[in-house]
Amino acid sequence: MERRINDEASGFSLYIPICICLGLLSGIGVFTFYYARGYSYLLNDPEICANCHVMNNYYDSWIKSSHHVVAVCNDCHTGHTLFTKYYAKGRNGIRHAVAFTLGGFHEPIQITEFNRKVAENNCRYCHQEIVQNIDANIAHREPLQCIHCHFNVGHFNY
Amino acid sequence: LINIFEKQQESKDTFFRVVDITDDTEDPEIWGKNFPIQYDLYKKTVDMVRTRYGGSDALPHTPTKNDPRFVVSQSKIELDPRLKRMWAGYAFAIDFREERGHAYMLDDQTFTGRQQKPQFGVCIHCHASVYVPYKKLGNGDIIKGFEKMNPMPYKEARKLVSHPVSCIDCHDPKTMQLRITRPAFLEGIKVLKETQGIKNYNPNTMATRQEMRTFVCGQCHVEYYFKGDEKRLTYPWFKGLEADNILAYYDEINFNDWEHTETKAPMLKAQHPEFDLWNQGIHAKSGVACADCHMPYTRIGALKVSDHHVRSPLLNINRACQTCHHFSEEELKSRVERIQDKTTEMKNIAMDALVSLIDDIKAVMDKNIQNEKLDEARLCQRRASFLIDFVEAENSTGFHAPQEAARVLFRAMDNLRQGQIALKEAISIEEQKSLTSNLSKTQPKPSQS
Amino acid sequence: LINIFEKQQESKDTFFRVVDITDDTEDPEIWGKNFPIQYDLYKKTVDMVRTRYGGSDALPHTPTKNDPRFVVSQSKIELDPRLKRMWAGYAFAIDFREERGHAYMLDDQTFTGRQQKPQFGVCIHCHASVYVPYKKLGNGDIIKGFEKMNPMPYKEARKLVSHPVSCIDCHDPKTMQLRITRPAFLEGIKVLKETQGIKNYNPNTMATRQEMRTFVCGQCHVEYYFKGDEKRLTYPWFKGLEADNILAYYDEINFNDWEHTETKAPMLKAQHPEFDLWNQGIHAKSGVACADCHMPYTRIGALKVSDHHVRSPLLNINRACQTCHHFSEEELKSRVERIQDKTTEMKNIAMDALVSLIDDIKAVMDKNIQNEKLDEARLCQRRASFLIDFVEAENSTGFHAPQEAARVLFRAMDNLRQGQIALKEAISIEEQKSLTSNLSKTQPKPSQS
Ligand code: HEC
Ligand code: HEC
Ligand code: HEC
Ligand code: HEC
Ligand code: HEC
Ligand code: HEC
Ligand code: HEC
Ligand code: HEC
Ligand code: HEC
Ligand code: HEC
Ligand code: HEC
Ligand code: HEC
Ligand code: HEC
Ligand code: HEC
Ligand SMILES: [Ca+2]
Ligand SMILES: [Ca+2]
Repeated sequence: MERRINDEASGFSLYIPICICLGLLSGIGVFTFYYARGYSYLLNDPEICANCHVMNNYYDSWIKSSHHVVAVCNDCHTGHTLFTKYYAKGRNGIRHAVAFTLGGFHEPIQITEFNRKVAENNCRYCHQEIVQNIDANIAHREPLQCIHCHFNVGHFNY
Repeated sequence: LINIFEKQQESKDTFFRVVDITDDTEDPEIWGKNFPIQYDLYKKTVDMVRTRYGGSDALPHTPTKNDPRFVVSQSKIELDPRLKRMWAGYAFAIDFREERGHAYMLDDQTFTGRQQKPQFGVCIHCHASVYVPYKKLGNGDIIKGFEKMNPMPYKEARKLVSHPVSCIDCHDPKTMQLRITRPAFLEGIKVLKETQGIKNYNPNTMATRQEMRTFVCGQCHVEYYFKGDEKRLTYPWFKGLEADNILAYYDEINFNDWEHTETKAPMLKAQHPEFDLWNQGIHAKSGVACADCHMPYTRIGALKVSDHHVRSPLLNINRACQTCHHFSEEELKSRVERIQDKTTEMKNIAMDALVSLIDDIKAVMDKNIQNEKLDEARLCQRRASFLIDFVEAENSTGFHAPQEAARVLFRAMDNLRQGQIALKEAISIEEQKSLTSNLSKTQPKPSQS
Repeated sequence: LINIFEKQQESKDTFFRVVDITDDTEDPEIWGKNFPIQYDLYKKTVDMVRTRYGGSDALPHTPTKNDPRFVVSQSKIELDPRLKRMWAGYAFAIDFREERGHAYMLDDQTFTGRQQKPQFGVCIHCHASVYVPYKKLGNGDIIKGFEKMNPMPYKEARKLVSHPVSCIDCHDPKTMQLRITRPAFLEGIKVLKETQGIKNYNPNTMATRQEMRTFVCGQCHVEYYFKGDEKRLTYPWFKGLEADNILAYYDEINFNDWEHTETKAPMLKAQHPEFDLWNQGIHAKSGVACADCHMPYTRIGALKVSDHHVRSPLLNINRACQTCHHFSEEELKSRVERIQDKTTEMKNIAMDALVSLIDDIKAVMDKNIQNEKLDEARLCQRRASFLIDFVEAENSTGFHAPQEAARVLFRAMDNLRQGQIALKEAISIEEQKSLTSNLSKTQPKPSQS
C-alpha cells in the first residue's frame, strides 16, 4: 500500500531546518514567525493551532474525537522529551508559518514521515503498556503502523 | 507578506448581494455578480481534458450550415464500429460522441447528427436551463410547461431556451439551497419511494442536504424513456433502479425504442444511468454524493467553495478523493483504472458475443427459417443489448458500482448464451418440419384421391 | 537526539518464559505455558457457528469404523447436487463438506470420504503441524522431508504427524516472529516474484511484518496441484495469481485432474484460492492482511493480543472491521452479505448453465457424433468448470475481491456460450457428412462396378 505521506523532510535530516530556522530568526523571518503565529507551536493550547484556518478542520474534529479529553495537539505532534518537544515545535512552527505565508503546500495536508513517527511514538508513549505485547514482544525489522488501523483517533483527516 | 493580511481578511467576509436575484433570473452571469467564485468555476466547464476512459478530447471541426461547431469530442461509434451494428436502424448509429462539460450541453444536442431524425421538445428537459421557460410556458406551473414542451417539434421548443444548465436549475435564488426543478425527477423519485413504501415523496421538502447533493444530478444523469404520444419524459423506476428491474418494466409494458434493421428484434436503448448505477455501489451506501466527488470543496483563499467546474474527479484527485482516502494520487488513479480496465475487458467480450449473435440470427433468417425459437433468440438479443448498453452508456466505466456493473454484463452474457441455444433449436425444429413434409410428399394424401 | 524513537527498542521480552521452547517443540500445549492467552484462544477454533455463507454447522454423526467423528459440518454436495455432476468421476463427488475451524483440519482430512480413493502424504502439508516431522524425516532439512513425505501412501505418512497446524508452523520459537515453514509456499512465492522481476525472493528475510501477516495464511489457503510422480506439491503461479493465469498455465503444461465420466472432458479442480483471490481485491491493495480481519487484536486485561481464534470475521465484526470502518455492525454485515448474495446469484446461474452444457454434450455423443467441434465443446466445459470452481471453492463467497470474482464467473459464462456454439457446429458438420454419404450411396461407386 502507498500511504499518503509527505515525502518531504525524511525523518532524520534534522540539522538543515535548524540552521534555516536560525537564519529565519532575523529580518522577515521574525515577522512571519510572529505575525503568522508560528509561535503557536511553542504553546500548548489547541485553540492556538486553530489560529490558522487550515488547521480548523483538525481542531473541529479533534473536539469530537475520542482523544480530546486526554490529548491536545502537541501530545501527539511534538515529542515527549524536552528536546524533541521544542525541536519539533520549532521545526514545524517555522515550516508551517512559512508554508502558510507563501502558500503552495499540498492539500489536503499530508503529515511528513518525520511527524508521523513523532505521532506514533506518542501513541506508544501513552499506550506503552497495552501495546508492548504486540509491539515489543514480536521482534521484526519494523513495528506495525498504529495508523494502519487507527487512522483517525485524534481527528479526521482532510 | 500582503498575502497574510489578505488571508486573515478573507476568513471573515461573507458575500454581499451586489444584484438582486429573483425566481426568474435565468442568466448565470447575473448570479455571477453575487457569487463570482462559483461563476468563474462554472464557466470552466468548457475545458476539454482526457482521462483514460473519461473526460473528452477536443477535436477540431469545420463548421457547416447544419453544424457550426468549431470543436467536438471524439465519436464513439467511429472508435468502436460494433456500436453501429448494435444500434442498426436507430439514431445513435448516425452520431454518438463522448460527453463533455456542461457548457456544451445545449449546442451538442442542437447540432448532433441524431437531429436528422425528428426529435422533440422533451429532449430539452436535460440540456438547457428550462426552469424559467417551463414557468412561462405553463403560466407559472412548471409541470404544465413541461407537458406543453415535451411534444413540440425540437426546433420550435429550442427557440424557448437560451442557456445550458444554470444556477436557477439547481438553486433556490432566495436561500441558495439546492432545489429540484425537473418534473421527470420529481415524478420518478415519487414512484421509486412508493415501491419502498413511502407515500407522496417530495425531495424539496423531505430530502436531507446530503441527498440533495446527489438528487440535483439525478435530475438528468439517469436512464429514461418517452411515454405515449404526449412524449412524457419518464424515469422507469416502477420496479426499482437496477438494470434488471428496468428491463423487467420495459418488457412488462412491452416498450420498444426501435426495431433492429438486421434481425427485426424489438430493441431497447439505455442512456447514461449514472444515478441508477451509483445507487448500487458502496459509495452510495456510505452516503457519498455526486457532488462530493464531482464538485468537491476547494479552498479559495480562506473560503471553502464547491468546485462548480463539474468534471472527472481524476482531474482533481486530491480534493475529490484524498479527503476520504489516505493514499497517493497515483495509487487512487490506478485503483480507478484497474476497475475500469476490468469493466472494459468484459464489455469488449460481450460486444463481440452480441455481434456474433446478430450474425447468427441473420444466418438463420437467410435459411427462411421462421419459428417461435427464432423469436426467442430475438428476445435474447433485445435483453443482452440493453444490459450491455446499460454499462456502455454509464459514464464511469463501472467505477460507480464495480461488482454490479460486472453482474449486469454477466446477465447479458447469459442471454447471449440462451440466444445461441434458441437458434440451435430453431434449426432442429425446422429439420423436423422438412423431414415430415418430405414424408407426407411421398404418400398420396386422401384429399388427392 | 539519535534516539527520539528509542521507545520502540525498549522493553522487549516482557513476558516471562515459564518453559523453554525450542525449534523442536511441536506440542502447542507446551507453548501455551508461555503464552496462555493465545493458547486459550487457539483452542477455541473447535467452535462451530454458522453465518449466512460461512462458518459451519455442527451436525451429529454416528461414528463408524472408518469415520469415528461425532460431529461433522454440512455436506456441500448434498446441499447442491449440481456439484456431483460438475465433478462426476472425481473424489470430490463422493464427499465435500463446508470447512470449519483449524482444530479439525487433521481429523477431517483423515476421515473424509475422499480417502476411498488412494491419497498421498503430500496432503498433510496443509493439514497438520509438519515442521518438526519434515525436519526429522529430512535429517534437519525440511525440503528433503517434504520431498520424502509427498509420495508416501497417506496412511503411512499420517503416522508421522500428531497435531493440527500449531504454533511452530507460524512462529519462530526464539523471537516469536512470524516464519514461513511451508516448502510449497517458499517455492511458489519465489516463482511469483520472479515473474515480477525479483530474484531469489525469500519471505523470511525479505517480507515486511505486515506482509507476513498474510503469508503465513497463504501457506495453505491457495490453489495447488501435484507435479509428476514424485507428487511434488506445487502452487501454479508461473504466469501470475489470477484465475486466467492459472488456467493458462494448466492448459500449457496440459495438466488434468481427471476425466469427466459423462462427457470424457479433461477436467481441472480448483481448491480454496483465498490468497489468490484476496490479492486481486481492494483490501490487498490497501495492505490489509488476513490476520487484520481473521485474527484482529483483542483486548485481554491490559494487553492487546491477536485473536488466535481464527474464524469468520462476521462473528467478530467490531474488532475485525470497525477500527477501520466506522459503520454499525448491522451495516457492515449487510455490506458483506450484499456482495455475497450477488456472487451467489451469478454462481447459481453459471452452475445451471454448466449442467446444461454437460447434458447437451452427452446428447450429441448419444447421436454418435464425433468430431473436432465436440472436442472444442469439451475444452469449453473444462475451462468453464475450473473458473466457476475457482469462485465456488474460494471461501469468502466473493468478498475478498467482489469485482474480480464476478469477472471470473463472466469468463466462465463466455466459455459456456462458446461450448453451445461448438455443439451447434458439431451437429451441422455431421449433417454435411451424412448428406454427402447419402448422395454417394445413391450413385453406384466405380469400385462396385
Ligand atoms: C501559521 C499557521 C499554522 C499554525 C498556527 C499551525 N499550523 Fe499546522 N500547518 C500549517 C500549514 C500551512 C501546514 C501545511 C504545511 C505542509 O504541508 O507543508 C500545516 C501542517 C501541519 C501538519 C502536517 C504536516 C507536517 O509537517 O507533518 C501537522 C501535523 C500540523 N500542521 C500540526 C499543527 C499543530 C499541532 C499546531 C499547533 C501546535 C499547528 N499545526 C499550528 C499551518 C499552521
Ligand atoms: C491522538 C493523537 C492526535 C491528536 C490529539 C491530534 N492529532 Fe493530528 N494527527 C495524528 C496522526 C496519527 C496523524 C496522521 C494521520 C494519517 O496520516 O492518517 C495526524 C495528522 C495531522 C495533520 C496532517 C493531516 C494528515 O492527514 O496527515 C494535521 C494538520 C494535524 N494532525 C493537526 C492536528 C491538530 C491541529 C490537532 C489538535 C486540534 C491534532 N492534530 C491533534 C494524531 C493526533
Ligand atoms: C497523551 C496521551 C495519549 C496519546 C499521545 C495517545 N493516546 Fe490514545 N488514548 C489515551 C487515553 C488516556 C485513552 C483512553 C480514553 C478513552 O478511552 O476514550 C486513549 C484511547 C485510545 C483508544 C481507544 C479509544 C478509541 O479511540 O478507539 C485508541 C484506539 C487509542 N487511544 C489509540 C491511540 C493512537 C493510535 C495514538 C497515536 C496516534 C494515541 N492513542 C495517542 C491517551 C493517549
Ligand atoms: C492490525 C490493526 C491494528 C494495529 C496495527 C494497531 N491496532 Fe490498536 N487496536 C486494534 C483493534 C482491532 C482494537 C480493538 C481491540 C478490542 O476492542 O478488544 C485495538 C485497540 C487499541 C486500543 C484500545 C484498547 C481498549 O479497548 O482500551 C489502543 C489504546 C490501541 N489499540 C493502540 C494501538 C497502538 C498505540 C498501536 C500501534 C503501536 C496500535 N493500536 C496498532 C487494531 C490495531
Ligand atoms: C466516489 C466518487 C464518485 C461519486 C460519488 C460519483 N462519481 Fe461519477 N465518477 C467518478 C469517477 C472516478 C469517474 C471516472 C472518471 C473518468 O473515467 O475520468 C466518474 C465518472 C462520471 C461521469 C463521466 C465523467 C467523464 O469525465 O466522462 C459522469 C457523467 C458521472 N461520473 C456522474 C456522476 C453522478 C451523476 C453521480 C451521482 C449519482 C456520480 N457521478 C457519483 C467518481 C464518482
Ligand atoms: C440539466 C441536466 C443536467 C444536470 C442537472 C446535471 N448534468 Fe451533468 N451533464 C448533462 C449533460 C447533457 C452533459 C453532457 C454535455 C455534453 O456532452 O455536451 C453532462 C455532462 C456531465 C459530465 C461529463 C463531463 C465531461 O468532461 O465528460 C459530468 C462529470 C457531469 N455531467 C456531472 C454532473 C454532476 C455531478 C451533476 C450534479 C452536481 C450534474 N452533472 C448535473 C446534464 C446535466
Ligand atoms: C433524462 C435526461 C436527458 C434527456 C431527456 C436527454 N438527454 Fe441527452 N444527455 C443527457 C446526459 C446526462 C448526457 C451526458 C452523458 C452521456 O452523454 O452519456 C447527454 C448527452 C447528450 C449528447 C452528447 C453525447 C452524445 O450522445 O453524442 C447529445 C448529442 C444528446 N445528449 C442529445 C439528446 C437528444 C437528441 C435527446 C432527445 C432525444 C436527449 N439528449 C435527451 C441527458 C439527457
Ligand atoms: C448542476 C447543479 C448546479 C449548478 C448548475 C450550480 N450549482 Fe451551485 N451548488 C451546487 C451544489 C451541489 C452545491 C453544494 C450545495 C450544498 O452543499 O448543500 C452548490 C453550492 C453553491 C453555493 C454555496 C457555497 C458553495 O460553494 O458550496 C453557491 C453560492 C452556489 N452554488 C452558486 C452557484 C452559482 C452562482 C451558479 C451558477 C453560475 C451555480 N451555483 C450553479 C450545484 C449547482
Ligand atoms: C466522502 C467520502 C469519500 C469520497 C469523497 C470518496 N470515497 Fe471512496 N470510499 C468511501 C467509503 C466510505 C468507501 C467504502 C469503504 C470504506 O468504508 O472505506 C469507499 C470505497 C472506495 C473504493 C473501494 C470500493 C470499490 O468500489 O472498489 C475505492 C476504489 C474508492 N472508494 C475510490 C475512491 C475515489 C477514486 C474517489 C474519488 C474520485 C473516492 N473514492 C471518493 C468514501 C469516499
Ligand atoms: C478485509 C477483511 C478480510 C481480509 C483481509 C481477508 N478476509 Fe477472509 N473473509 C472475510 C470475510 C468478511 C469473509 C466471509 C465470512 C463469512 O461468510 O462468514 C471471509 C471468509 C474467509 C474464509 C471462509 C471462512 C468461513 O467462515 O467459512 C476463509 C478460509 C478466509 N476468509 C481466509 C482468508 C485468507 C487466507 C486471507 C488472506 C489471504 C483473508 N481471508 C483475508 C474478510 C477478510
Ligand atoms: C497448515 C495449513 C493452514 C494454515 C497455515 C492456515 N490455515 Fe486456515 N485452514 C486450514 C484448513 C485445512 C482448514 C479447514 C479445516 C477443516 O475444515 O477441518 C482451515 C480453515 C480456516 C478457516 C475456516 C474456519 C471456519 O469456521 O470455516 C478460516 C477463516 C481460516 N482457515 C483462516 C486462516 C488464516 C487467517 C490463517 C493465517 C493466520 C490460516 N487460516 C492459516 C489450513 C490452514
Ligand atoms: C495447499 C494446501 C492444501 C493441500 C495440499 C490439501 N488441503 Fe485440504 N484443505 C486446505 C484448506 C485451506 C482447507 C479449508 C478450505 C476449504 O475447505 O475450502 C482444506 C479443507 C479440506 C477438507 C475439509 C473440507 C472438505 O473438502 O470436505 C478436507 C476433507 C480436505 N481438505 C482434505 C484434503 C485431502 C484429502 C488432500 C490431499 C488430496 C488435501 N486436503 C490437500 C488446504 C489443503
Ligand atoms: C496460523 C498461524 C498461527 C498459528 C498457528 C499461531 N499463531 Fe501466534 N500469531 C499469528 C499471527 C498472524 C500473529 C500476529 C503477528 C504480528 O502481528 O506480527 C501472531 C502473534 C502471536 C504472538 C504475539 C502477540 C500477539 O498476540 O500478537 C504470540 C505470543 C503468539 N502469536 C503465540 C502463539 C501461540 C502460543 C500459538 C499456539 C498455541 C500460536 N501463536 C499459533 C499466527 C499464528
Ligand atoms: C486495516 C484496515 C481495514 C480492515 C480491518 C477492514 N477494512 Fe474494509 N477496507 C479498508 C480499505 C482501506 C478499503 C478501501 C477503500 C478505502 O480506502 O476506504 C476497504 C474497503 C472495504 C469495502 C468496499 C470495497 C469492496 O470490496 O466492496 C468493504 C465492503 C469493506 N472494506 C468491508 C470490510 C469488512 C466487512 C471488514 C471486516 C471483515 C473490513 N472491511 C476490514 C480497510 C480495512
Ligand atoms: Ca466525458
Ligand atoms: Ca466454513
